[in-house]
Amino acid sequence: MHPTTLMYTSSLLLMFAILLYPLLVTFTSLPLNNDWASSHAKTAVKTAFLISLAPLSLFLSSGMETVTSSWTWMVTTTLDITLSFKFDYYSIIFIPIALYVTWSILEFATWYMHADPLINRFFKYLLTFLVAMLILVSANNLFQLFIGWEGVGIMSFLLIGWWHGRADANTAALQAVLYNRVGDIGLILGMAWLATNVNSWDIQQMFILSKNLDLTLPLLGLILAATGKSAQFGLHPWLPAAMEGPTPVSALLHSSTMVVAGIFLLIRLSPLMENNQTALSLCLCLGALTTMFTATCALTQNDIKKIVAFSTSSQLGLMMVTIGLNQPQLAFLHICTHAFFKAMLFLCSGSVIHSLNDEQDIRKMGGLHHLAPFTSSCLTVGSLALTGTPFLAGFFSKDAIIEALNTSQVNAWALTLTLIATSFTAIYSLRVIFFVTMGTPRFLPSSPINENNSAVINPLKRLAWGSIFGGLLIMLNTNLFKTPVLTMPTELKLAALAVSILGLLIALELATLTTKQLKVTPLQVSHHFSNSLGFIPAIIHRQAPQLSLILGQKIASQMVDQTWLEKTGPKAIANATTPLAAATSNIQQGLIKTYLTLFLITLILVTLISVA
Amino acid sequence: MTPTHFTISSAFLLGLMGLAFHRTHLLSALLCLEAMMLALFIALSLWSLQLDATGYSTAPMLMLAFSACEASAGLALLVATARTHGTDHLQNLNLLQC
Amino acid sequence: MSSLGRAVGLLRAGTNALRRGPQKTVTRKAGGGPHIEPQYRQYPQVTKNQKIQAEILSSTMWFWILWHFWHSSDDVLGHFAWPDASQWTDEELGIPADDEE
Amino acid sequence: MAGVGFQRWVRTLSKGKISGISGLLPACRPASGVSKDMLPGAYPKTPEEIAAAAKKYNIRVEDYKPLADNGEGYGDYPQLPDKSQQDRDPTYQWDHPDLRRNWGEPMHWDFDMYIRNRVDTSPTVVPWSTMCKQLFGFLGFMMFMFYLGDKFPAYQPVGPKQFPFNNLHLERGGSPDVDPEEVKNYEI
Amino acid sequence: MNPFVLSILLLSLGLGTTLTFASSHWLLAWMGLEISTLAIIPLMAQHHHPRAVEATTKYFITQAAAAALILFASTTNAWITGQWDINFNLHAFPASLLTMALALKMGLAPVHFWLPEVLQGLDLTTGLILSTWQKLAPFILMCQIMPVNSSLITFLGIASTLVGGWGGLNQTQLRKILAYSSIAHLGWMVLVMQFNQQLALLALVIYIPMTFSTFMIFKTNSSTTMNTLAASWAKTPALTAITPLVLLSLGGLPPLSGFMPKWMILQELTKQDIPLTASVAALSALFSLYFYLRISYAMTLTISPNNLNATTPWRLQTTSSTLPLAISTTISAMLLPLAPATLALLSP
Amino acid sequence: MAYIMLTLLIGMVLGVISVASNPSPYFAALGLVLVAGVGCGVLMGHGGSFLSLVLFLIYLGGMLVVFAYCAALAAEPYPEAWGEWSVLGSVLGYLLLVFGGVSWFWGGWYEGAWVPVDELIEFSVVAADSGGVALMYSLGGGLLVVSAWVLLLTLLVVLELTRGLARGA
Repeated sequence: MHPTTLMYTSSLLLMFAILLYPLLVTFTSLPLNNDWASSHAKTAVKTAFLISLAPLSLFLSSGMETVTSSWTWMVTTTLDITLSFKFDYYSIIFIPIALYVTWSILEFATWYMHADPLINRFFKYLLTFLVAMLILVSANNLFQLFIGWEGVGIMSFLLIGWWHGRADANTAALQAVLYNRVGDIGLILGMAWLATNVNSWDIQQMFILSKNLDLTLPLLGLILAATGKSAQFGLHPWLPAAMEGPTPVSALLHSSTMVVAGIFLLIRLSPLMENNQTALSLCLCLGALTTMFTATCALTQNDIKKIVAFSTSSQLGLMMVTIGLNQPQLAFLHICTHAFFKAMLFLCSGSVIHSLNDEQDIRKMGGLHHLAPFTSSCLTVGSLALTGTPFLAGFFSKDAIIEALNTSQVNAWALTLTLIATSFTAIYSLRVIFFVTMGTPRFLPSSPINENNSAVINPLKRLAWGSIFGGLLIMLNTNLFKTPVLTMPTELKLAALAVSILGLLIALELATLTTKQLKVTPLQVSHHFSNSLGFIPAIIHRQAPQLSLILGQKIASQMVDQTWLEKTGPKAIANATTPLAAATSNIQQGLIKTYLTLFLITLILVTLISVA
Repeated sequence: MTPTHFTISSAFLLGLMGLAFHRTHLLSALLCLEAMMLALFIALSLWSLQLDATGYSTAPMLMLAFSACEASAGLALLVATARTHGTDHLQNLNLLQC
Repeated sequence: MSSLGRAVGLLRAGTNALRRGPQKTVTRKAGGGPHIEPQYRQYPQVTKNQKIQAEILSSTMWFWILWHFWHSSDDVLGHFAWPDASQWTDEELGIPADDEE
Repeated sequence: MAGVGFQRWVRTLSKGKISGISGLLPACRPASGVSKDMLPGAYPKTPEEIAAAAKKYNIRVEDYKPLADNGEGYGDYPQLPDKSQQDRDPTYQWDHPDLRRNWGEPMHWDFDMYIRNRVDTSPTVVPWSTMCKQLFGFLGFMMFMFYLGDKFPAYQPVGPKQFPFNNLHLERGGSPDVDPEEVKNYEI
Repeated sequence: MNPFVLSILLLSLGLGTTLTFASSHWLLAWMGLEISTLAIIPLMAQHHHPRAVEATTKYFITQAAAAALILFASTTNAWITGQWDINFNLHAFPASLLTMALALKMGLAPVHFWLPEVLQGLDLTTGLILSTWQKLAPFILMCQIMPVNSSLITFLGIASTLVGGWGGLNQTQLRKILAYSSIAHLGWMVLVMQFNQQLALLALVIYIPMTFSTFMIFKTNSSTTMNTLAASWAKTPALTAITPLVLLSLGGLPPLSGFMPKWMILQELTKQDIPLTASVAALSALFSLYFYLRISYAMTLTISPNNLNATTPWRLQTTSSTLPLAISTTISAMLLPLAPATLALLSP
Repeated sequence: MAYIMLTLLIGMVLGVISVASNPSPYFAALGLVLVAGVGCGVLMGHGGSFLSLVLFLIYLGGMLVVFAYCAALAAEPYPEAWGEWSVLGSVLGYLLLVFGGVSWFWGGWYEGAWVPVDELIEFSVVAADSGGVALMYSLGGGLLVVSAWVLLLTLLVVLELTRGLARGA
């Protein structure tokens, strides 16, 4: 084997080993140290990040395409399943970013969760989640990807329900797991279809063998899977509900890594999709609808975490739009840049929430610019990056996406919705900055505001540098497969910036209206629609269980009880058998005459029948 | 079918029917059984006589001995029944019904 | 006698203390940094360090943005002007003059 | 006939009374388990029966409405509003404040269905019909607009598409006999 | 009973059955049957109890009638064909007569009526002999005459399995239940006998230790009704726990020995392309399973509200030997893994 | 000769009917005597003089005495003879059955043996049956032992069954 390749593979596997080591330590029967979380888990992630820089630099310097390590796992007569890792552009870029973000979040969590008696278990969950995510990212076949997929799903369930004493957290965890299972049906459908028709789960083989097949059905399954995992419209309500989990969980799972798994699946399998116009336009419309709808919902939320969650959902919609544009690399770019600033936004809100004594309502914040300057700065940086301020991280991916959208022949309404969502992004970002950092304090005077802790400052700082410089760094090291349109009319070029600035102005105007008491109450109809998340949870979450429970009751009482148990099944058998059993017993009269008479009658009948 | 064979068969079957259908006394049942055995004796004898199968002439003798044993066992049971149930009426033998 | 009793009492206390080991109240401190108690109706203590770091971060961001605007504003405003094909001359296009044979 | 009459007479006389020794004891019943009187009876038909059933369940006659008699064995059990206990007034002086129930109050037949994790019945900001109208109106509008957007896509062409072989004359179904007009994509 | 007399009687039982096994001549077979009938009569009536005497009388009359009919049928066969050989192909008419007579001797379904009542009147040991050893001779004869009227045999088998199920459903008397279980098992054997006599023999070979252990368990607990069985936990706790296994083995549940014959018989019937018969037989086994389960339930799964004088009689040493019971329960619970070996042993 | 045989056969059927038709044991025993006697005649008619002698001596002389004695044990105050309606009814029923059987086989009768009788019978010193019975003592030793064992067994059986008034009898 070539030495470069060897080093490349071995360092990546070393990274996996280092990540698994703290988990293996927990298998001992000895109780864990109190500082296992920071001494083992965080250090392991940090070391893994540093190790993963080596293959990254090798990759960038030598310009490699793909390295695949493959071991045969199991061989069935028809389908071989291998244990294969694919280290290509996507995974090589994504792994260090995921590790970097996770490192920061874990460090932050040592501060945020330090009062939790089960902090070690919490870190164990996070670490398990991370391993599952890396398996998902580096998988070269669908089976391995499915393992990672389900791993992140179950860890998400456990982590959302971390504070399981609260009914809301339980409900949120249940929602997450149920919506994700709906998506899993799609993934399993796609996998089953591919195993049946293509006879391989290996990604390259699937691409080659499926050239001449109509892939609409499996692609619909995969899109459903991505819809569930990445909270696209229809299966999105779990994402805002998942904010019931601890803030580090929201930062790690529900912004930067797990929720992008659905998009990542479509990116991985984009060669299947690029010739299927139905799937592409479905992705486009779904993404546009998602980004607009969730941005609308974010406008009127008052919970700081919910706003950030909806902004995540909106950005995921934007990534879906990009998939629909058949630009998977741009979507991946957005995943990478988004990871930095979204994780940082969540950490900032975590810091704010912690400082204000677990207060999440932005109406009860304000003035933190003076009291928590570093958090406020980071919040501003993150929001600006999210908005797509030029030359911050978000700009490089977001602007490229919107330019690509502008210059392609696309559904006009999808384009419109995306632009609206972009301007909404500016509005709610400014709203967060305005309510949290500006103005005068509106919180209770006994708040323990304190960000003077290296476990707060350092992660934020790290992510802030990433949010500022990361976009350009990644952009410079990316070779887009599709040449972007380099020339376009100025109005198209400036469209994204223009709508963002427009949104900013509108937001400022609205803020002025409210602050100066010029117009206090919003428009009721639209406010309710936006604030109640489009009434989707209210309608779906009530109607669906009621229908299914009533159906279940009907099945239980009418079909099972009254029809099966009473008329067809056990009772009927009993009713049919009892007379026969009684007859059999009643013939026994205790008289010899009976025996012999019956014997003789049978004998005569048998004789007559056999002779005749 | 010869008239002899018919007679013997009908004698046996009549005995069986008598045993089966209506019996008041256990002794009557035993008598019917004896009638059946008698018919069998005659049948066996006639078979060996007609075929002139010398070796088979033993068979009716053995059969008669066994039927005598059976009859004596039956009579002993009659005695035992009469002692336990006080009568030999078959109607009384109904302690064991379900 | 009383001294003996005292000695026994002392001994017992000592063994108890030995048996219990050093009594240490475990405080969970996450990371380092100055520890600031929660305040009530006081101005929160904002350290100089955190202020400076915040300023550095914000100013870096704005510097980055403005510096890039200055040097590569093309990225935002379009790479080059929309070409006006009618202004192009034949020489620029490499087209020989009509009369040239 | 006389026997039947006598039986009826005895039953009328002893109505509401327990025969035997326990009839002599003060009226009390075991604290555990339900007595025969508390179990659902037959489906009430006459007004008297309805009144008796309402009294049995501690409900006013005008509030009492039995569950549908569809053979599932509900008997005379009352149909109560489909609301969970949690949605009741928390400030009312309930006998069981944690359960928000009064003593002796009948429970909903499906009381275990109407809890927050199953069927949430908490009050909504706007009425149900308005919610449905707005949501489905929104969805319909979006579908319609996507259809329109698909019909009239947005595209800003820089120039007409150019293809070789005389703009793909043969590939576009042109006749090979006809010599196509020479296409020039430039103008000099 | 005098031990000399007892030994003579038991030897004669063995003599009768072995005579029947060994004979190729109908007269000798008949003699063997007569000898074993005669020899068991004093054993049945040894207690001189009215019920015992009554059972003996009933048994005697039915067996004598059946034996006479066997002899009549073989004589008729000799009149028609001139042959006394058992293995020689029979004429259809005497074959039907013989089948019915043997069915009466074994207690197959339409002519089974004597069996529950006779068994009810006996003590458990004699009942055990009656329901195992006494079945052997007619069973072997039936095997030997076998290719006879197929529909008659199938009818006998199906009727036996059904009657065995229905009859036991209503019973609380253990001996009657065992009689019906015996009827049902014989039905299974007869069903497959016309196709594969090795399987019928296998079923018999498995049936005998299962019945042996059941009778012995009941004898150890000295119980003849389900009521008294319910107190067995105080007498023989370990046996109480094992009993359900034996009973379910009788019912034919995997992975117990009793599953083996049922399984193979069903397979054979399916192979012979009579799935309807196989289904009916398999369904009728459910009835039997029901009453075995009921016994298990009453014995093991509940504690009866009986007033027990002492709850620990099991501490007292028993005088009777439990080794045969131990062996037979083991056989009746654990033989299934040896199914191939057992089949190979029985195949010629 | 044929008529005599026919009469004997008819007498045999009638005798069995008289036993089977459920009269009192007295009369049934009488019927059995009739059957046995007629059976002797039938055997004589077929040349089985020794067997008929055995039947006459053992059956009539030995067994029926015991039966008659036992009939006395189970005597009833008003014995039913064949004149009783119930008995007469069953007699008639059985007769009808026999007539039905006769008419079923009517026309299908054939006479005599269906196997050629051994031509060497004239050379025999003793009759076939007595010779055959004598064979039992030479070649049929095993059967003789079995029969003796059965008789011993029967003795024990009878003794065990009837032993002792005190045994719950």
